[in-house]
Amino acid sequence: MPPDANATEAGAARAGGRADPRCHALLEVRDISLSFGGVRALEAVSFDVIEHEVRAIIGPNGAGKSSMLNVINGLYEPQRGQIWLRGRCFDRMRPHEAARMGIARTFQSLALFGGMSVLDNIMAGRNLRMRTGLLAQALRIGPAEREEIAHRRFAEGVIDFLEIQAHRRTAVGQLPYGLQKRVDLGRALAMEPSILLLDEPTAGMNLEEKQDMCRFILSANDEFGTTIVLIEHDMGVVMDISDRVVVLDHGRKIGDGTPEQIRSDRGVIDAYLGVAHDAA
Amino acid sequence: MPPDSEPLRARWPLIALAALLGAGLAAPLATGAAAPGFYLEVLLGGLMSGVLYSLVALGLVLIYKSSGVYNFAQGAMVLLAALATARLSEVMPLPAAIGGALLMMVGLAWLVERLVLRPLVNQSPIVVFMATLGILYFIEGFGQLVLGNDIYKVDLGLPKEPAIVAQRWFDGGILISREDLVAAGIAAALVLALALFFQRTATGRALRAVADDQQAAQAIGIPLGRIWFIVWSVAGFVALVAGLVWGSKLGVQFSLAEVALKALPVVILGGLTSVPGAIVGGLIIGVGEKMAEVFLAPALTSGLGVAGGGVENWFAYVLALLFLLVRPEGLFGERNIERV
Amino acid sequence: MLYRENGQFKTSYRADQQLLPVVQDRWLMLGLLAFAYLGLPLLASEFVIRALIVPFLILAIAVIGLNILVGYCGQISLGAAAFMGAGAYAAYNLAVRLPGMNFLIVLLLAGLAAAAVGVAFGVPSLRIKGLYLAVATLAAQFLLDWLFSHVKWLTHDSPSGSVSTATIELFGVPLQSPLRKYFLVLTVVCTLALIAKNLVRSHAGRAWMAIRDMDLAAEVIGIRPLHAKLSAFAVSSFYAGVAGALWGFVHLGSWEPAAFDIDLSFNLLFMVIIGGMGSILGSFFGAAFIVLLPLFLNQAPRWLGVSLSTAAQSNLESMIFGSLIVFFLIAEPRGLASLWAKGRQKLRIWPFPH
Amino acid sequence: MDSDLPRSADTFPRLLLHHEQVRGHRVALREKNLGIWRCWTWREVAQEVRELAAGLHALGLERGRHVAVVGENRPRLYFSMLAAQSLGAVPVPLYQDAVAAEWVPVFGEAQIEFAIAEDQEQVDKLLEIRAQCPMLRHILYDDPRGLRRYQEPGLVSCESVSASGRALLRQDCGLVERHIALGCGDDPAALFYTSGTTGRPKGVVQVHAALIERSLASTKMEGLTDKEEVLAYLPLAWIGQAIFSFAQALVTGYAVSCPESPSTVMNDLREIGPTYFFAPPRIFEAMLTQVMIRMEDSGFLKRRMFDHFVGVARRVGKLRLEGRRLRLADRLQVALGELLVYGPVRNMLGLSRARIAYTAGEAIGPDLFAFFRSIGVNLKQLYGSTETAVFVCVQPNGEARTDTVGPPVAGVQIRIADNGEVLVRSAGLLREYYRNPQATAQVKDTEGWYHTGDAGLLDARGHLKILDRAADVGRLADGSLFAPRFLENKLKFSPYIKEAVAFGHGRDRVCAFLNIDYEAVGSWADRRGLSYGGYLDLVGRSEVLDLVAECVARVNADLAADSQLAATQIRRFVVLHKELDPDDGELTRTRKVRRGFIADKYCDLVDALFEGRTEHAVSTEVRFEDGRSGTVRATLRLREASFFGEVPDAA
Repeated sequence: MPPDANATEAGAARAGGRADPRCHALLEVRDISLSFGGVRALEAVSFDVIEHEVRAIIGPNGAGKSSMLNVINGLYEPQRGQIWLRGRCFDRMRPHEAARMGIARTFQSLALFGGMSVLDNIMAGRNLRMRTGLLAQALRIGPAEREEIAHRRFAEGVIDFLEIQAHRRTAVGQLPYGLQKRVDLGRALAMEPSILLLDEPTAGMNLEEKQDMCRFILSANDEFGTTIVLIEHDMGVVMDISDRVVVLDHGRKIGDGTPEQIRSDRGVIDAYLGVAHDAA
Repeated sequence: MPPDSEPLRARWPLIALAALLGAGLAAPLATGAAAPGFYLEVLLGGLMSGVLYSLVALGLVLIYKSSGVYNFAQGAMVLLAALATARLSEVMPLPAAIGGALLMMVGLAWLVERLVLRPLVNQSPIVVFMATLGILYFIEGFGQLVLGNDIYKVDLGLPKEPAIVAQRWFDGGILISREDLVAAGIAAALVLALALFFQRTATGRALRAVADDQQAAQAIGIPLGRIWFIVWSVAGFVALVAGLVWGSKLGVQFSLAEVALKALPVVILGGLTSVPGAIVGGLIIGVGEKMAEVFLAPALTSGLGVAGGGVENWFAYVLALLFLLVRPEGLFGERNIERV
Repeated sequence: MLYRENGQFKTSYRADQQLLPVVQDRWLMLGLLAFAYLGLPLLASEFVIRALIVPFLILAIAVIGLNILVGYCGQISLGAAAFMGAGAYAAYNLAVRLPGMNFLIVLLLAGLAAAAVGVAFGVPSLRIKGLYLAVATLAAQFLLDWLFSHVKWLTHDSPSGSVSTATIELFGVPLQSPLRKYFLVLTVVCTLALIAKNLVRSHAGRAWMAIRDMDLAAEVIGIRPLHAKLSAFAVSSFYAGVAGALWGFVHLGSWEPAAFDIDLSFNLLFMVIIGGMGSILGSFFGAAFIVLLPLFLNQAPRWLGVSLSTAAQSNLESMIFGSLIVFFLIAEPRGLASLWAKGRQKLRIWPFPH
Repeated sequence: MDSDLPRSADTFPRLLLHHEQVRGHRVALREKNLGIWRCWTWREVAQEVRELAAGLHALGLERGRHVAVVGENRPRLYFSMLAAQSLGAVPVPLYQDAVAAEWVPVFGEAQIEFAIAEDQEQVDKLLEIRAQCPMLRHILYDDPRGLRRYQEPGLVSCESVSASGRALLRQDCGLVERHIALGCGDDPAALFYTSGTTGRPKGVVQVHAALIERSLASTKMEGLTDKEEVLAYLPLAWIGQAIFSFAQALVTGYAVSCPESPSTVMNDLREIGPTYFFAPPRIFEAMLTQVMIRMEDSGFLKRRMFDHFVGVARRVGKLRLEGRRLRLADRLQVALGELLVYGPVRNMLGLSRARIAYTAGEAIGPDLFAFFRSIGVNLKQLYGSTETAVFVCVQPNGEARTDTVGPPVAGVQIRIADNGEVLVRSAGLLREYYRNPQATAQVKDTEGWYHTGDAGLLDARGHLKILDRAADVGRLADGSLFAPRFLENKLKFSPYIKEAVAFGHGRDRVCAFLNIDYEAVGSWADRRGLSYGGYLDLVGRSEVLDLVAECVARVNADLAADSQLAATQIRRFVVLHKELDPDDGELTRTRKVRRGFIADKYCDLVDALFEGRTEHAVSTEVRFEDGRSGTVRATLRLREASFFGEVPDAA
């Protein structure tokens, strides 16, 4: 599933970002600040994401990790700072803009479409690319059906990739938690994103499920070249699969580097890993 | 919580609303210069009927505050209470009749809590809302089946003959219905009582807690069931008062149930969670309707060649709708919030 | 029990995505259609067709429309009747002002007119949700009601404010007999039902359901709330409009502004709830149920040997409606349709429970 | 159909070309992929095979060489087998669930240079053993997922091989046909490694002619046509699957379907609804267990109805077998049952369309057999082995008794040796054990009789009755006959007992090891609100032991009814602390118990049983899927089973 370049380019054009030759990273956030009713969630946070890497964001609860993702894909609008995507600058994203520009995400607390089957959930991830008009759909004449079939084939590819063939027709509500997480990932992958934001993809999973999920994330990154930004609490997972790590604490960036560097970083250990150890 | 600087609100609806209200008041003022008395009368008349809307709206707000349920059946409850009093008063002294009616409302509250709210706990608000639609139908049917569906009278012994005041300033003075004055008084008293109830009593505080956060309230061991029962009883009481006032003014009849339909825009305007909002909203709607009826309708007729009149049927809603676009949370309501 | 699905394997997506993938269901549907077109006209009396079947079918159209809005897209509407009205008056005006226009085209245009109105009142749905949206739709209800009764132009200056229609002609064939009307309505219903089914199983439908189930996630995967909601309003009102036109021309013949008042709106909503939110089939169940219930209530007392005044009848009726609504919301939130679905599933995996 | 094939079509590649001619547009293969069933017509199959063959030729695959084929049933693997045969090479299907080490001797013995693997999993295993098997030069894979980054020498995708083949064919389109022309019926068609019940695997060389001749015989007997539907869901390495989804498909020209994934087999079975079905008893056991579990969860009335009609069916089944006419009442009952139970259950199991269903591989529990026949599945016993190209005896329609395997199929001679061993002579016999003359000599005597190693006898109607492995049939100390397999099957019919091993030869009484069926007993426990932490814990529960004791008691009661077997009732049993597992060598790859092996491995547990001790501590090495190994320790409770005095035949 190579990301559909022209779709994302077109998206960028539509979103009307300003070009910037200086910016090389695929995605870069520059001193983003965000606050809710006086509560500071993010304070001048900056980091970049390079094409094809797995970038982890870690930090204790309430460090502003989820808020960061929400800023990146436009659910929140930061008060200050910009988001640079493919060298174009945005003061804020709009969720569906972000989607059009190839940013997909999964949610910490499941946000599947409970009333729909696994297949439909994943097909919904294709909606972005489905263009036939109402009338054509209503009559289900040629183009509409052809389009439906083409995207069905793609969705089936995702289902096959995630090894959930046996549950194709089940309503997502009836699936065990671990599988629902997989479907959530599947819906995101169905968008053929160039950047995939994962909000605690392995939260609440048992060891086996975690291993599966990591496998899927890595091979998504590997086979489709999807760039991945993930929030994760399980340090084992983070250290295993991420190329570079950003550490947030109370809305500030307190560390940034390879897993090794992070593991040895004094400040990080005090602020976070220490906490984690206590917790563990 | 959404960030402070959420997408800039389109300001035009606000301006439009301001313009509309301005026109609504200014145009009459022009005429008012000629006959200020008449203008004031209309204004007062509006305020008075507004008070009655407020009475119904109060019940709505109570229930919404404590259970997040918009009770579409409030109007039916008003009708039921009034009917009960009217029919009972035929066979027993008024106070007893009122007591009986009150008992009935409490019984109703109990049934609703048992048969509707409890089974529907944790359902989406819209589902419960539709359920209250069901309750509305049920009560209407039941009330009229058991208590009859003619027009009945309740006589609270309110002074019927109007008073003429302020002759000193206006020739011919201004006509005021004493009845309405009393009604306004009652409304004021009721609001005061409720305010006290909420602020002072333990139950009241519990209610506020529930209103703020149901889960939390449950966690600290506030029995939701009991709370709802109480709230619906109180709402029933408010409905009774409203029913009596309206009943004595217009006679007890089916049309009372329609009042609820007016109460909806009222609370939207005032804010679903605010008692004062209910009052203010009621007054605005009341006045607005009267104004529209008196000044807008003729304008429409002359302007568009539309048979004016009946404007009050939709005015409240269109006003509320316009208002929604500017301030969905209403004048006094808290904004409801989404978290990702 | 009656299902034998061995050997019904699909070798193409087209086959896999067809409307009724299971052979037995296809036969059932064929049987149903055959009965509707051949059996019923022979069996049912003119009265039954005129007084029951035709209104049931017309309402079914409106309910399908409302279901698309409420059941599929999750946008509550208490103004469905008003949009029916819009269709009806649009059709009336077309008929009187452009005589001789093909009735099917009239229907189409009526639907489009209603759709336009619907979209206009759907715009607020972009900023407000749930109960607040209900207010918007109620506003539509009351405002339109008022327009119907007060704007002379709409009623072609009829003094009483009520309008009456001439007999419909279709391709030169006058549709006077209930039977002919029945065939017209039946055909329209089938077509629109099929179209609705197609819509809800293609990406428009998925967008609606996504918005209904989890609007934030929907936006995140690139579904535009604007498009999704407004298209739902448009389609929904289109159906309402067509239904309205049929209701006026075929069922009522002549009507007063009150014909499309809020009670009808509520009834339509009840049909959706009882029939099953988010189910086209359910729309038919709901409509049938609410059309038949009064009839039943008329008969029931007689069987019990009790006689009731008409007033008592109607009161009893609304009591039962009320209770049923609450009952369904509690016991079977997805309505009769889900009962049917469960039954069917049981038959498919019989004798096993799961 | 045309079972009268042209003389010339005496090898599988030629059969392929034949079908390409006569039914080129009919479907030959199906695979559920991406949610729908992809189809290959005979013409397309032939083309795929040509290209792959040409590609293999280009890689240097030569006549008589061996090609390993490992993986689930995938069309590509079938293509590759045909491709290899086209070049005169010999495919060696291997069990895809085996641990790599088990393959090493095979690769060494058969000098395998080419291996064709399904996916990354198999490729990894092949690469793992490459060090020990230097001659393994080329590894082809079907599914490229996860293999992009692999840089191993000689690792290529079937896709690319076919591509190069295509290129080659453009210059020389007749290439493959020429090679096919070189072959003849006496060439080896495939090398099947039998996971013999004892000792190291032996490679059975089967020639084209043998397989074709046997397939043809059965096709004629059953009147199979090219309209049959077959689901290929068992390991290709097993002769059974090879016959039904390869040899016989190529002889008869029917369509073979490959399931989407192992996890969806039951569903795919339901979709395809094969007309010609084949399974070893354990599959039928699994099916029955499924039925029983689900019925237990269903409502009281349904359960009653189910039991009633199954009862009716069994009764009527007996009457039918005895050729009696049915009373009208029974007819009606059966009709009703067909509507309410038999039909639906068949549909749920995917057997609605099954004209013929075979059970083979080992004796089937009589009750199990009876059940499937009673719900209207034409289940028949089939006797045969890898060495005999399966078809030795088949029960004719309407003569399916539980205690026989039917008369010899056309073209088979049967003799019972003095020691009771069954001897077979037919055109379907193996040529030899590959590079193992003395083993060959052991089983194939100078007159060409094959010694099956099964003890049996021919009954009055000429039906063969198999008692047990000739080696295993023993006698208790008191001289009464002891047929362990027979007892084990009886035990295993209980939905709660998965495996059983009976001991008693030369002893004074019979004792047994049992494995519970985790799924069945698990849900049984759940229904009773019995909490348990995993297999070991469950096994330890006295409630569970009681449950098992009941099952054993029921078996004993049955045995008591038969004077010859009464003595062999199970007196004592133990529920093992771990499931018997091929990976630990306790079962064969076809899941037959290795009684001897187990007896040695657990000798002290056996002694404990016979010495009448009530507890015994064990600790066993186990190997997990991923190859890691660990030890399981437990203290097992040994239980007495209720014994029944002989019941007078009057009863």
